[in-house]
Amino acid sequence: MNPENYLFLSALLFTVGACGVLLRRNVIVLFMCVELMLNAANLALVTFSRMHGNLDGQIMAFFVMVVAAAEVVVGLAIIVMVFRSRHSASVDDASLMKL
Amino acid sequence: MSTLAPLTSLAVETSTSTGEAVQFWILGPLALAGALGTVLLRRAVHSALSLAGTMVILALFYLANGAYFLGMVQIVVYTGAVMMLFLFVLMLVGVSATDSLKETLTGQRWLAAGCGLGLGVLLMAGIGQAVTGSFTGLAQANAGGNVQGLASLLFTRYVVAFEVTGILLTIAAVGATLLTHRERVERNKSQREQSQERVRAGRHVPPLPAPGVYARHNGVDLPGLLPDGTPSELTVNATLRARGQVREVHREAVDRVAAIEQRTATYHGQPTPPKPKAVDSADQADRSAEDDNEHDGEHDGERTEAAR
Amino acid sequence: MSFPLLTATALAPAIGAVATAAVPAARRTVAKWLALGFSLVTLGFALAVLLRFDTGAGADRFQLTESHWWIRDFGMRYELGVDGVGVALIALTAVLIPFLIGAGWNDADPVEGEAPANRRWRPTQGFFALILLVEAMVIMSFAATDVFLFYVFFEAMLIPMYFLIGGFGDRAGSGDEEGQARQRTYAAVKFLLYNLVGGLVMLAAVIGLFVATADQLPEGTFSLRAILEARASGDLEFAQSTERWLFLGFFLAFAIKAPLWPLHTWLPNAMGESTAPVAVLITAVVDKVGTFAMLRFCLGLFPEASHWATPVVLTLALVSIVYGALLAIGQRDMKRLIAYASISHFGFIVLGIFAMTSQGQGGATLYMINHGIATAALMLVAGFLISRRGSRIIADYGGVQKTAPVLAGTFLIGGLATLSLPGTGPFVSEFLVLVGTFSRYQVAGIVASSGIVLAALYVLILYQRTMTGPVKAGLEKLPDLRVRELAVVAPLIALVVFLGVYPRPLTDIVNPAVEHTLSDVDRQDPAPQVPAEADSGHEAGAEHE
Amino acid sequence: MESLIALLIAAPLLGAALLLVGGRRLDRVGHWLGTLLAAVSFVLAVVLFFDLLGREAEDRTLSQHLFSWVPVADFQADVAFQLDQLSMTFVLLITGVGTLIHLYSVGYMEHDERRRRFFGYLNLFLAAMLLLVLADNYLLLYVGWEGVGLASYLLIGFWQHKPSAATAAKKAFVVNRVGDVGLSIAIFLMFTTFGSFAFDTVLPNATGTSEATLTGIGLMLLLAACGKSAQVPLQSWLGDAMEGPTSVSALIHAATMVTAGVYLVTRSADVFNAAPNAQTVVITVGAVTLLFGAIVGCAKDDIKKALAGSTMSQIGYMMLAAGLGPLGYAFAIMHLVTHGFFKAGLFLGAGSVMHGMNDEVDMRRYGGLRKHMPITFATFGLAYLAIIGFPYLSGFFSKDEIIYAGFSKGGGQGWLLGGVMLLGAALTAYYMTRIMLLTFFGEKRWQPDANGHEPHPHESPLSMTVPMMVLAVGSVAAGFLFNLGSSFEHWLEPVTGIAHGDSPVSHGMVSIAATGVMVIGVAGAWFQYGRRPVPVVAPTGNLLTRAARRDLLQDDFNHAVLVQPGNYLTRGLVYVDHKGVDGVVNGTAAAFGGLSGRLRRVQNGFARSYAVSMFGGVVLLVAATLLMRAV
Repeated sequence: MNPENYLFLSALLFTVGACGVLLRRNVIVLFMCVELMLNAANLALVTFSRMHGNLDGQIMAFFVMVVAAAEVVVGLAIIVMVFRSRHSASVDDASLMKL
Repeated sequence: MSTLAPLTSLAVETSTSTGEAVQFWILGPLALAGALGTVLLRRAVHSALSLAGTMVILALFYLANGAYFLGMVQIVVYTGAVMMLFLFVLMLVGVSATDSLKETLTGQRWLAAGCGLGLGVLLMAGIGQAVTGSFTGLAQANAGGNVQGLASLLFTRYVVAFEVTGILLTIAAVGATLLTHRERVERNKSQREQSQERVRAGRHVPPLPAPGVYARHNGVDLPGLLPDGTPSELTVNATLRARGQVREVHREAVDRVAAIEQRTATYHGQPTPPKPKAVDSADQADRSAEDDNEHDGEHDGERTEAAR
Repeated sequence: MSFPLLTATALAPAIGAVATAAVPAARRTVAKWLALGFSLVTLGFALAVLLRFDTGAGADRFQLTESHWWIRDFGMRYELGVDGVGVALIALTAVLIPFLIGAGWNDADPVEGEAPANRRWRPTQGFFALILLVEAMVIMSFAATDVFLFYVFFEAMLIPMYFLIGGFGDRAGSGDEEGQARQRTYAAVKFLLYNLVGGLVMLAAVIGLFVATADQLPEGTFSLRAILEARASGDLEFAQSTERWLFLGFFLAFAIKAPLWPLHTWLPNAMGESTAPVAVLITAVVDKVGTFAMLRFCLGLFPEASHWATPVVLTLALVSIVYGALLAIGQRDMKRLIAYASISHFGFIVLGIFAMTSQGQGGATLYMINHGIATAALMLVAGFLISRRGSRIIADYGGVQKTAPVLAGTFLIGGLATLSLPGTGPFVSEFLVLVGTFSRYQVAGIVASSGIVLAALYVLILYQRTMTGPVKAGLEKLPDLRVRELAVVAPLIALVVFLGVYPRPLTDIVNPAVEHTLSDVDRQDPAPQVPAEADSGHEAGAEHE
Repeated sequence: MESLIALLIAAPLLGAALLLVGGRRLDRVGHWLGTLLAAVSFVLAVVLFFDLLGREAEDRTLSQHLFSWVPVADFQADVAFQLDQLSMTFVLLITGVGTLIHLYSVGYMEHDERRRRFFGYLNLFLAAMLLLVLADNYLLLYVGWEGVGLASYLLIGFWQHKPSAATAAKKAFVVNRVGDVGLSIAIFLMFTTFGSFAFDTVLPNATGTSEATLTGIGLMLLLAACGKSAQVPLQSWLGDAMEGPTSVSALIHAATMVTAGVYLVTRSADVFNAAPNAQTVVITVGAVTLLFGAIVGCAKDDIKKALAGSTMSQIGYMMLAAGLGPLGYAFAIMHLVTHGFFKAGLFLGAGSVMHGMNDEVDMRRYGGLRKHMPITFATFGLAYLAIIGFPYLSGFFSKDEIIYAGFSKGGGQGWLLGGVMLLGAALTAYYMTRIMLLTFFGEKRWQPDANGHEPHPHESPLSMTVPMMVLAVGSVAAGFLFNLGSSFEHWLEPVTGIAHGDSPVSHGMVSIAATGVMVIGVAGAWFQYGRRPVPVVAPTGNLLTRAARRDLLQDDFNHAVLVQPGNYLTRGLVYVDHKGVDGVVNGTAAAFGGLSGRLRRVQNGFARSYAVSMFGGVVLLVAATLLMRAV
């Protein structure tokens, strides 16, 4: 088989993750879906690096992971704070971004 | 390590080894299933677990793609650290907190589905368009070892980015602590003050009863029973109550308590105490009301479930 | 170079505005006198312009010219200069403003209990400063011969006007303050939006003009004089479609400013809600910029397009005349009535301008002046009346003539001037317009003449309902005109009568300018067909049989 | 000499200015001042008259150029006067009668606290009227024309506290305005045709210009004349104009202003001579009005309105005569002058009667007044005899001349006109006799008025009776003097020209016929009102009577045809302007507001819906890129 299948897989994962972001209301789950998307991207990067025979793709994936880690840390912190203030983990409850 | 076997025979120019193909066709669907699970499962914990699963599989794929370092990092950092972090927060927020399946935003589902479908199709089409029959493996790229290769790139070409990400991580850590650390603005209330205001507020003045009294075991999430055997939620920790994680008190326990009371009464030759209807929450009021007319345990159980 | 007289004339009120605005809150009277003083200084300058202006035969068209670069890269110049029309209108503005200030002497005093404690609250200063500001801008736009310069002031005028309309209603004091405030805001916004729409379209046209000139001339220009010369020497020849589009762009703006049916509905609101002096400012001064600009820019820059548009414009003008008069008859509100009367009069002005005869255009120019003065007289007296009774509704009045004869008398004279009775200024101008129109477009002339009857109707109905008959309850103690009020009205009336009896000075100034305009649009007056040859005589006869 | 012409006008104008601007100080002397200035201009007129008499018949035209009024290109309007025989006649009439009536008003308006203003208005009227007849071009004439309109407006509405008066004044002015439109259009036509509107360019060039144009001008001038002289179809204002003080009715609405139409036609003789069609219309209008007025006059119980009807009909005579061209101009003017005398006399008499009867105007409440106010009776009687054309009184001459001229138009037309005019004469005799009988004869029918005051009729003061006597003398003698060797015709000949058609009937026969019908009319009235007692409340007569009482439904007609539709139109337009024109604007504004309100909804604050939009954007971008690569 050809490594392109990995790409197809990552595309699918990415899409699924995106749908999750759109559908789930629980902040944490939503956040996980974001992680899922990131991973999908990583898979693609890794595959690319293999296809082109150089490691830059992997470097990219590496950076993505690092950034994702940072993001998770901050994001979860925010989630905790929100939960403290309004005892709920639902995104829809924080709907003050109105005109 | 059986998955690592095919990795040794890597870097074929046109097509990968059948082993890898097999592996892909087995694990790929699993990964997809995990992803779907993440999205579709109602309880956050479940989705977290299925996500972890997906990530592990992805780690395997990395390895299969010759990204040994990343594969390991994936397992350690993601599946290890990040997902654990997620689980911690979940515990904090409530493990069994579930989304109700009802969509509140009108049209959200359809739009989401439409977008998802569209994106999927487009990405597929894009990739399909970009398909080139052959690919150059990582044979000579990984010649000096994958980690070394990465390192040589990381500390030469991408050194700036590397430093910057380091700064980013530091900032993230500091930010996280700042965010979660709560500044106390007023001095602590003294015990005296607390009790005073409790009395003023007319709330439960004496200390709360301990959980697990008369119960089969004294788990902290098991409500204590009142003399008539009705469980009192007051005895359970407020957080658990908030999360709705109060354990069921099984009917036998209740009956047994009642029986004991009966026996002691007859032993002392006292008249049987009437079953008091004194209850402390409407929840239990209707429950005990139901106890009289129908005696079905698990039905009772899922009723309380619904009551939550 | 010589003393920049025009700049001085425009600058005086501007400085006055600043000075007045700077007066501390407590010193209201000082502010008033200051404003009056500066308006008089302006009047002095305007008279100087009038005297310096050479009406001789050989005199060149634009005089007292000043010209400096403003924004060189875009060919914008600070270029001033006046022809007869400009001079006359500048004089009108400078003459009217002092009277308006005198009439509005107490209109902007803070109402009792309206936060006198708040020291920064200075409505009076603001009121007079804004009026002076408007005066400055109006004079500037009468004097500007650079299209862009004109445009700037044409638009800038809206800002002070907006605040004058929205900020200072008359003390009708009929309870419902919020309702009035709402009405006022509505009127002000409507005024602003209407004029902005026109202004923006015009801006596009102005830029278009620059581009068009840039195509053909060595460098693009906004200067009216340059364009006229280029056109005369044949260097500049707009493509037909271009010229027509540009014309429309300009005309729309001017038609809104000088409200021409069906773009008129802002005027009744604006004049009805604002105080009498501001209403006069709108109709007698600011709107004149529109008609003036039609005469100077539309005809001057786009002669061919003007010919092309004439039938439509004339029709609109006729509709305005009749329609405005009929609506005036139907009004219940004094000020709105006068506003609709003004719409009818603006119809006459536009009619005269586009009749393209020297009588028509000369008459139109005189009409601008006379209408300004006559309407000022009528509107100010109406304002005095309203301020006494606290109501604009005609039905609330009656028999005023018995309790306040002088007021009634002045009101009647103002009214008679409005219906252009012979012996008052408007008659001369209206008759000239009609003759001028008739001599080229007979049917139009006849239709317009019906305006004479309608004017009589709305004026006399107004007079009859308010002034005659038994005295309405609540008016028994109505005080007659005070000295200040009389001092404001009497000179205006005198002026109206004088211009009716001896308009010669005015015509001498205006005629050469009109001749120039006609030569721009290369039109000659139709020659009388006496004796014998009687082709159009037949039509003429046919008109009446 | 010429310089006096301006003074002629200046005197009353000065009076008007002084009295109106002067304020209360002049209250005491105001009326005398006004009268004096009127008298001054009368004296000047007489002086000028004799100056003219002293000259040759041909150069009896003085002209004075004051200043150039409105010079715009070819449009050259001057303030310049021209005094010829025609103007002179009018000037004498105006100033003479005017002065008398000023004198009369001194007494008549004695108890009115606004008397000063009244005299101011009267002087203003004199000035305007003189300007009208002295102008040497049509535009200046137009100024006077509207000036008298204004004066009449002010004077009709002098008692403004009476709504009826105010309404009447407005009506008069507006109806006159309709006529003025005619005059202005005529001026437009003259300007476009001759390039000028001065008499000495228009009139000489009239012959030789296309007849169509001249007809147009003529008809427009006629329209103006109809408005000013209350001729059908613009007659409706005259009756209501009687709301004004009686002396005003006498001066303006009987003697002078209403005859301005005749002046206009006569002045434009050359135009009309060259436009026969226009002349025919003039004749028709005159004839119709003649009968119309007479019929109305027969039916009215209000003494002033009856007299107003008679005025209309008399002016109808003049108009008709003027329409006859050179045949009739002279006689039109002659009748105008004599009518000026006797009709003014009649009105002053009526005023004096009302003065004695607490301003009662209903003749059915008079009766038997001759013994109570003998002088009034005598003067009124003489004027009465004059108007019905009693032989050898002034009416007799002038009217007979017109009737004769009518016959000498020749042909069936001549017979028709003559017949109509004879019928008119009969009617005149009838209604005048009726007035006479109802007022001065029979038994007393007056009763306490609304306030319960029993009227006790008394003779009016000298200041009122003297003018009446003078006018009575005039109405007796004027005709005779004029006819003395037909001096009047020759006096006017240079202006109007003289022509003698061949009448089928001789002059004498006409006189006999006229006298005959006069007798018939008087007899008819006598049988109806003289012999049996008169009911105090008018009986509902036959259809014609009732119609005549309502001015032959003129007002109903105007109301139905003009006023009512006009009201609906204005109301409709107000609605359209508010809902339609303005509605469009506000609608646009509202539309924008609504739209933005809708768009605002998109910002619902839910992070996930924002996410959807972002996601959708991504999808679009991807699609776009793919498409780019595809093509």
